[in-house]
Amino acid sequence: MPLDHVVFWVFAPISVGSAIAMLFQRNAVHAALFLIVNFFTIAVFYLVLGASFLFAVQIIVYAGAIMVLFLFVIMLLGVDREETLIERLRGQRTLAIVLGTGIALELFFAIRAGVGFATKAPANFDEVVNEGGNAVALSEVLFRDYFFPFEVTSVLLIVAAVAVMVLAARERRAVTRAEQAASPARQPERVP
Amino acid sequence: MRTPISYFLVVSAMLFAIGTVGVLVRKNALVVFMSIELQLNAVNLAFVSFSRMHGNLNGQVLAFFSMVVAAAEVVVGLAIIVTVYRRRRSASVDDVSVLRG
Amino acid sequence: MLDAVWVIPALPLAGAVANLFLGRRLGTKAGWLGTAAVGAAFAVTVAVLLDLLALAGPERQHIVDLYEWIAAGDFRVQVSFLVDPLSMTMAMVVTGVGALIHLYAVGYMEHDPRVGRFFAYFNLFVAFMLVLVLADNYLLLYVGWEGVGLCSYLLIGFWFERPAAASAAKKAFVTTRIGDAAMLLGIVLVFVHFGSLEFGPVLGWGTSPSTVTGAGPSEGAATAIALLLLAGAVGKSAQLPLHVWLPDAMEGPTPVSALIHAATMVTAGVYLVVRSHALFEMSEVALTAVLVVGLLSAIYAALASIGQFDLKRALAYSTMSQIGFMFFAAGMGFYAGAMLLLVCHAFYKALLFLTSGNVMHGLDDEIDLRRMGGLKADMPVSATWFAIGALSLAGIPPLAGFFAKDHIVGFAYLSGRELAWVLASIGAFLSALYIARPLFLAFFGARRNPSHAHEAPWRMHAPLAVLAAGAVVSGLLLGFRAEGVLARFLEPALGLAEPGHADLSEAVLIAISIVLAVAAVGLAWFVWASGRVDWEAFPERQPELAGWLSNAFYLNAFYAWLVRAPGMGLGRGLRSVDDRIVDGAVNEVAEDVERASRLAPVLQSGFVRSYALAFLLGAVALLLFLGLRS
Amino acid sequence: MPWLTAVIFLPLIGVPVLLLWRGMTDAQARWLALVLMVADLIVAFGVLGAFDAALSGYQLVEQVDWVASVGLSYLVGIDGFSVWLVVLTAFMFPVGLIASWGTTHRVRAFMALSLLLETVVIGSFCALDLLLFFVFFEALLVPMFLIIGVWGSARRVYASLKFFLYTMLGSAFILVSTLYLWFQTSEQLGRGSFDIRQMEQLSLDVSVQRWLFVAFFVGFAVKVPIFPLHTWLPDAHTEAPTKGSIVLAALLLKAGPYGILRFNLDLFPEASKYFADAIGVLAVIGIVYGAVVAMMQSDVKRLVAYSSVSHMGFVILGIFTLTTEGMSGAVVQMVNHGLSTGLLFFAIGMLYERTHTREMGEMGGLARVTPWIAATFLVATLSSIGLPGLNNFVGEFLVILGAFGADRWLGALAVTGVVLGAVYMLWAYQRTFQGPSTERSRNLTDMLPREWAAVVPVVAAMLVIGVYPKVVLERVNPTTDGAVRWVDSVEIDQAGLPGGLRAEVQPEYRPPAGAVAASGAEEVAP
Amino acid sequence: MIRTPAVDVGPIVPELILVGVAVVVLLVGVIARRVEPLALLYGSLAGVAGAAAASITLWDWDGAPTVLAGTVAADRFGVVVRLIVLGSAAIGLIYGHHYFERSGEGRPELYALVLFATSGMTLIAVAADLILVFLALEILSLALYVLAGFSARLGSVEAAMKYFLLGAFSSAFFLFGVAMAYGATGSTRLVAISESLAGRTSGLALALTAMGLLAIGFAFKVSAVPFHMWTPDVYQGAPTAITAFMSAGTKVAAFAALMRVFNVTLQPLTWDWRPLVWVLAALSVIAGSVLAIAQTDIKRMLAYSSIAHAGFVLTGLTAAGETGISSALYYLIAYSLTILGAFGVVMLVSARGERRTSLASYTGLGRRSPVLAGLLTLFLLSLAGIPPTAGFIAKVGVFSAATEAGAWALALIGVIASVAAAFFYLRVIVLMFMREPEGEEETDETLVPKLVVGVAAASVLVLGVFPGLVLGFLDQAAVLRW
Repeated sequence: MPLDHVVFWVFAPISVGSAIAMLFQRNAVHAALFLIVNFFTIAVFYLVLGASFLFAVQIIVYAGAIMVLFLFVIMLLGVDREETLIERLRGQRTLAIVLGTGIALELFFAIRAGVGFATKAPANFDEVVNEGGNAVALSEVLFRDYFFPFEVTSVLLIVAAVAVMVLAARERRAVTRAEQAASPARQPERVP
Repeated sequence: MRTPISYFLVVSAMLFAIGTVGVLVRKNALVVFMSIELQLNAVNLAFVSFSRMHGNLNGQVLAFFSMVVAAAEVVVGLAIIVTVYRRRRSASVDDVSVLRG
Repeated sequence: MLDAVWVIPALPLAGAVANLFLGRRLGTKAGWLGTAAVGAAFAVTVAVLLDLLALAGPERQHIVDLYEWIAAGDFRVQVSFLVDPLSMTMAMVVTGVGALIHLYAVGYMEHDPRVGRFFAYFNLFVAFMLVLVLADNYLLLYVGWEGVGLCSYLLIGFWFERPAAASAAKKAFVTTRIGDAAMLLGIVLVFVHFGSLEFGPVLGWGTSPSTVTGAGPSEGAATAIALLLLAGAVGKSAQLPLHVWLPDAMEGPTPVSALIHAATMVTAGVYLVVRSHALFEMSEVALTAVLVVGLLSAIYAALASIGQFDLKRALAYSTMSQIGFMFFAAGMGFYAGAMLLLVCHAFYKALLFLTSGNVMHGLDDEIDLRRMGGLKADMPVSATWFAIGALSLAGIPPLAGFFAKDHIVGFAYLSGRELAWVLASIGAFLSALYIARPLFLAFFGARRNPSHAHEAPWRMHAPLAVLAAGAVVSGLLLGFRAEGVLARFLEPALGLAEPGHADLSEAVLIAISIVLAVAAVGLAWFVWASGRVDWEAFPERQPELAGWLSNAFYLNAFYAWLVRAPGMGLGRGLRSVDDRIVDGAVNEVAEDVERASRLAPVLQSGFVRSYALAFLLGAVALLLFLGLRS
Repeated sequence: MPWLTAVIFLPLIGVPVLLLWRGMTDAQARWLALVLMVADLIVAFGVLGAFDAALSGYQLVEQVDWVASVGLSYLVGIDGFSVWLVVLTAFMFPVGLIASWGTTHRVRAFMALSLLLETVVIGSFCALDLLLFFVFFEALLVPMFLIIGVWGSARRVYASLKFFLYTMLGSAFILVSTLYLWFQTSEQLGRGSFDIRQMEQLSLDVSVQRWLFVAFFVGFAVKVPIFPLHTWLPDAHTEAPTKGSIVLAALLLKAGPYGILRFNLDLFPEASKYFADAIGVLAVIGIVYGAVVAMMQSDVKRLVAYSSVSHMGFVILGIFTLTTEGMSGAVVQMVNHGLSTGLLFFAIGMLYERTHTREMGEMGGLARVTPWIAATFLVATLSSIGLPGLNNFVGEFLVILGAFGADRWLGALAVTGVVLGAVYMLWAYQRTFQGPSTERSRNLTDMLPREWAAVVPVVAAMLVIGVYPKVVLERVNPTTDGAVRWVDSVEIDQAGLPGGLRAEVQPEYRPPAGAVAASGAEEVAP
Repeated sequence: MIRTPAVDVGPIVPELILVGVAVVVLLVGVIARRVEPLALLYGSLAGVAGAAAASITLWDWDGAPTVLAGTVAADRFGVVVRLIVLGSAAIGLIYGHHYFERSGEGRPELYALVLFATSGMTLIAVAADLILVFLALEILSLALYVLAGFSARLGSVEAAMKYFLLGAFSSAFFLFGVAMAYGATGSTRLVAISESLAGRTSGLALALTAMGLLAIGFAFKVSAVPFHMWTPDVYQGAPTAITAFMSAGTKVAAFAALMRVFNVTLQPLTWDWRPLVWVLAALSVIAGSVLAIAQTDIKRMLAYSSIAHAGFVLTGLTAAGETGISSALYYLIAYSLTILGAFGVVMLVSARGERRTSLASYTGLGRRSPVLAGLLTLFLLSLAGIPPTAGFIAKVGVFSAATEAGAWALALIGVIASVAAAFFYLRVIVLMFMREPEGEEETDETLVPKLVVGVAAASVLVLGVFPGLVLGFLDQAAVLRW
């Protein structure tokens, strides 16, 4: 039994399980923790697939920064508030699950038809593609083929920053002024 | 490695589906948002798997981009959620429904 | 001069226009203006007639084309007038009698505030009537035909404040319209079959370039055409079964009744039949129909007339009866006889109506025979006029009516129609009876009206005198014998009707009819004037019979029952269909759309997660669709 | 001299002035509008003068590329079908304006809309480019909608919306078919075009042709309106202000039959022939139905509205007799109906201004108080019941003649409409003007000078057409001859015949060659 | 050592200008706190103008069809779309300035964010690489999320949140689509993908899935049924000025990307995506037209109508290739002008804080403010597609394109639906002119925005009467170079 098989069969269940488990957590903190677990497993997959750089990024950026940010906000909004799992919208859950499985199946069949379960990846990935190390090779591609998108991401980040500035640093008075200006959302009336 | 690529793809598909379900069933905006993050990660996994399949690194680059996007989205998203929370004292997506019809 | 024939209708038309717009200012002078117009028309007619007589018999036919009226495809119709003995005869009657009645009306209407309008309409009527009789094609004839209908409508409803008058007017128009519609169809058929509407090509004298089917119509087609035209004639001439409007038409001023509903318009039907005799002769059925209609109407109307106590209604039915005789004659192919009766009838019936106008005048609009009587004391002159008219109608020789009617009745026998002859004789007897009745009721016997009647002014007697003269002599002059002056004059247009031979000699026939007439008058005197019969109690004693007579056998009520209720029902039905179903469907669709739009609040619940659900639903469906394609 | 452009756009000049010049007084607005309309009438007579009666083809054609890339062009021209409608439009608009002279509510806007309306109406009668026509045809809705909706009476909003949506729904089909035809032109003739002279050249599959015919027909049928698509009409007529009613009755209703004449017959001759009988039946139903329902109305405007349904039935019947007589009759009848119904609404408007009611029950005896109004109404009535000597008779007679040629029974049934017409119109006259006067109908003023000014020309026109219809007919006949021969030139495709409609469509009675040649129709598309 | 490719920035100068100006405005605004907002507005407008000028110069670009390592396409299509977007941006800026100065919530970031969003929109129009499409999409989305929540009103915030959650959700799908496309072909360059798909008969499963997922992403952005649910809420909740901007800009941008992706990348799959578009179009047209009838808030009503209009554009796109594209482009121009104008009027009528956006508040507007009422009428008629407005020509265009593509049934559906739609447009007109105003409510009669609306109205008319002015350019723009 080759190693990658073992790795896959060990981590795949964990990955999926943690994802599912996340759905059933009444407490947001727990959900976040399960998500982190899931991210770790994905990182492992990256490693198996020969994306060592992304493995690192996944752990540092995702599991690290992003999830911490999440947890921070959760704290901000109050750790102990437990979400009621009673569904107010009729049929929402069943439909959600049905459709969820539906999309899963559709993707599954697409993969089966498009890729098939026989195809093995080219063996010499690390030697040929990742020659000189994954990071270097990656940067090659990134700065040759995708340098413009890379530049564009900068704009994206600025926008994000500005967005946060706007949303977070909104002065109270603006809020209050907008308050008394605010109108009732809609008043029904008869029109011809 | 001998694990067929499609295994990973299937996993990513499952994660994606789970993410969608999460968006649909969870009321806490934060958890909903986490589910979306889960979807994005599923996509990333798909990217990486495909890149392995095609034997070029574009896929990994794309995954990298999507991480950037995810990060940016997280920042904005959390900010919005916080704003809503400030106004409503609740992070439940069901509580915000002034607009309807 | 012949080419100036168009002047004849033009003059009264001008008078009409003048009166219409200047009527207010002219006041009573309007009457004179109108009379002058018609008088002038009469003068011109005479002139034209003289020119016509100047021609030799066969050439007595002159067509005056004015201009092309309607033309589309290969349909062409001219505005053209025809001068021939027949049209001239009619024109003479119309203008002559018309002028007299106008003159009478001057006095009769002088106190009416709308005298101007009255004479406008009155002139207009004459104009249209002249168009009718002078027209050289069916469509132009139809113009006159409808025109006189319109004027009759206007004049019957002249006192429109009276609901009765208004309704009567409408009834008259609509009823005749039914006939007219049929007639229009007939005209269309004529064109379809002859490719022309001019009398020439259609009636077989002369030819027209635009004839499509030289062969002429089949028997069936001819029958159809003839019957349709007959329907028109029947409507206009108040024959069975379209007669119901005539009695009501008496709501109009008396001169109107005299001119339109006695002397001229109602005889237009006769004119039409006589004019298109060639068409009718193409089909046995049609001629017989004419005959039957005429005979039945004659007898029916005679009986009805006996039942009336309203003087004018009685006269109206008598008119109908007389015209019945004319149709009868025409139906036998005895056109000259019909025309003779038409002319004479114009005289004495106009005379009778106008005299009754005098009576009404005298008794301030009293019209009920039961409240007259013994009037000869108060208004001797009028009494004389009425007597002359009545006796003439009754057929007492040597008055006009005698000759006219006698020829017809006799012709029935001589042409071997015994049954018809018997019936006609009965009709003759009855007519003598019904016309003698008002004479005695009104002027003889006990006076039943307290108020003293006053005689009419001379101005109103002058025309009566002339008419009376006509009523006396016209028969002698024009129709002493069946092939009399008029007959021979009309020959080019109508040909001569030669009666077959029969076992009874003419003398006997004459004797019979004289006896009948005298007997009838005598009977009338006995019943209504001798005072020995309590005729006023008759209705009590014989309610049914009296009812049948006075209500003209309830035909009117029958029509009402037949038409009004179902018509109204249909109308209401369709209206509700229109509102509920046709329009309902439209509104229904609109409402359905709006109802559908009410889904919006349901779908747009405002919950993000249901939005996401919809999103996912779409996504899954979409991917499924594609998955199935691949 | 670009006659048509002039006659179309002359009224438009006033619109910006009226809309933008705030300080304008009502009187000025009225006079400005009137002057422009009268000027336009003069131009219209110029058009009449420039029109060559002998020709059957399009005349005074003007063509300017509008959107060259799709073959859309500003292409106007007239023939016997449209020339009189143009004149009629220019003629009836001033009349309508005078009818609503007394309006005091937003006069500037009213006048502006009226002028705009005149432009689009005339435009739709002149357009030879299918899309251009559609533009006018559709644009016509807006001003009418506003006129009804803003200046109308009680239920005006409902009426105006119904009018707009109903008609728009109808034209929806026209639009799609138009686009299909355009596509066909680009397929068959190489470059797409909306020019109907191009579209005539198309060779369309029989079934397609029939479908398109139906689509166009439905679109126009709503506008005519043909039973059972008529129910917007009574509401619109009734609620509209007098001017609105006049324009609606006299002109807008003509857009429908005109469209049928111009497009259905021209583009789908085979289908026209194929459907002729069915439509004839529909028309006759409309004639009788409209008359009967009219009889039951107590609101005089509604009554006239339904009478329009009946009369337009005659027009449609005439068209689909596919005989020169019938078609010419139909065209004349369009003009006649415009005049007589216009005059009727004018008279009713005069009454409404005075009595403030449309209920005949509340009027009565008016002939005593206002004899001249009564006379006006009576003349209009007589005209509309087809009294010979007045205009309508000419048209009706020709239509019946043609109908007889096509199918006896249709003709016979159509005639019943004449009788019924007499019944309801005279009854209306009686209820309104005769009998004892009611308290509403006391001391009213009779016709005013301005009203005289409007009535006299109309009556004169009616008399002229009635007595000397040649004026109209001789300009119409060549075109109708052309159209009839064009439709005759194709044979009905028996193969594609589903059951139901009777097989033989050839009318029994046809104009002989001589007659047609006489009225020389040169230009007939192959 | 990395071999960097030739960097030819020419074709992205407009974006560079936009971003640059945005940054400058941002810094100025943030650093110099007391800066006059009007100055910022002028600055931003100048930037937009510059970008417009730059893109016009690109009309005659004769360089390589794609630059920057094939991630950016330089063609006339891009130029036209850019111009439309920039036009909307300019109007949006003016509206925004006016709106937020009026409500006292004005902040320098506003201009920066609008400019960033604009840059995203313009970039998406020229993006020749799926990931770039995605990034641009995210840029404009993030900016718009914030702009939607720019006002502190509850509705505004809620709109932001709904928009954000669903937007993120949809972009996940879109991204998966990118992944699938990459999986199917091993590249994300539009051209490369289509080349590798061309002639391929089997193994299209991934490609089809990719197409589906991408379609979903776009459908969400253009708010086509059933991915439209966010639209009414967001349009209603967002500050009217922003609503105007995004209703025009986003649609244009998203449609531009959609056209490029479907007509270039998925061109080999045309026969598969045609029916897809057909269905989406039909659904959107019907649902949008019908559901709008029940609305009582004009912003919501316009939102639904914008859904219907998305359907109409899709109708045009059923005709693959040039006819479809040019008709769609014309429709987008007409639509943007009209909807911007309409929302402009709504903004002016609704006064401070969106107090009067209910239809009821339009009663008798024709009396209170004839000019605004008249303008709104014109826009509504254009939306209803009544000649002689641009809306009419636009509808004719898309319908004829559809008919040409054999989708005449769709055209029929569209035409009939537009009758239903006409009903609610007319209803507003009825309210404005056929009802008397109850109570004197003042309307915002500020000159500048009114002027802008007037210009929009004028161009709606001009384009309606002389569509030839632009059609020629559009036909050239419809040719996608690759």
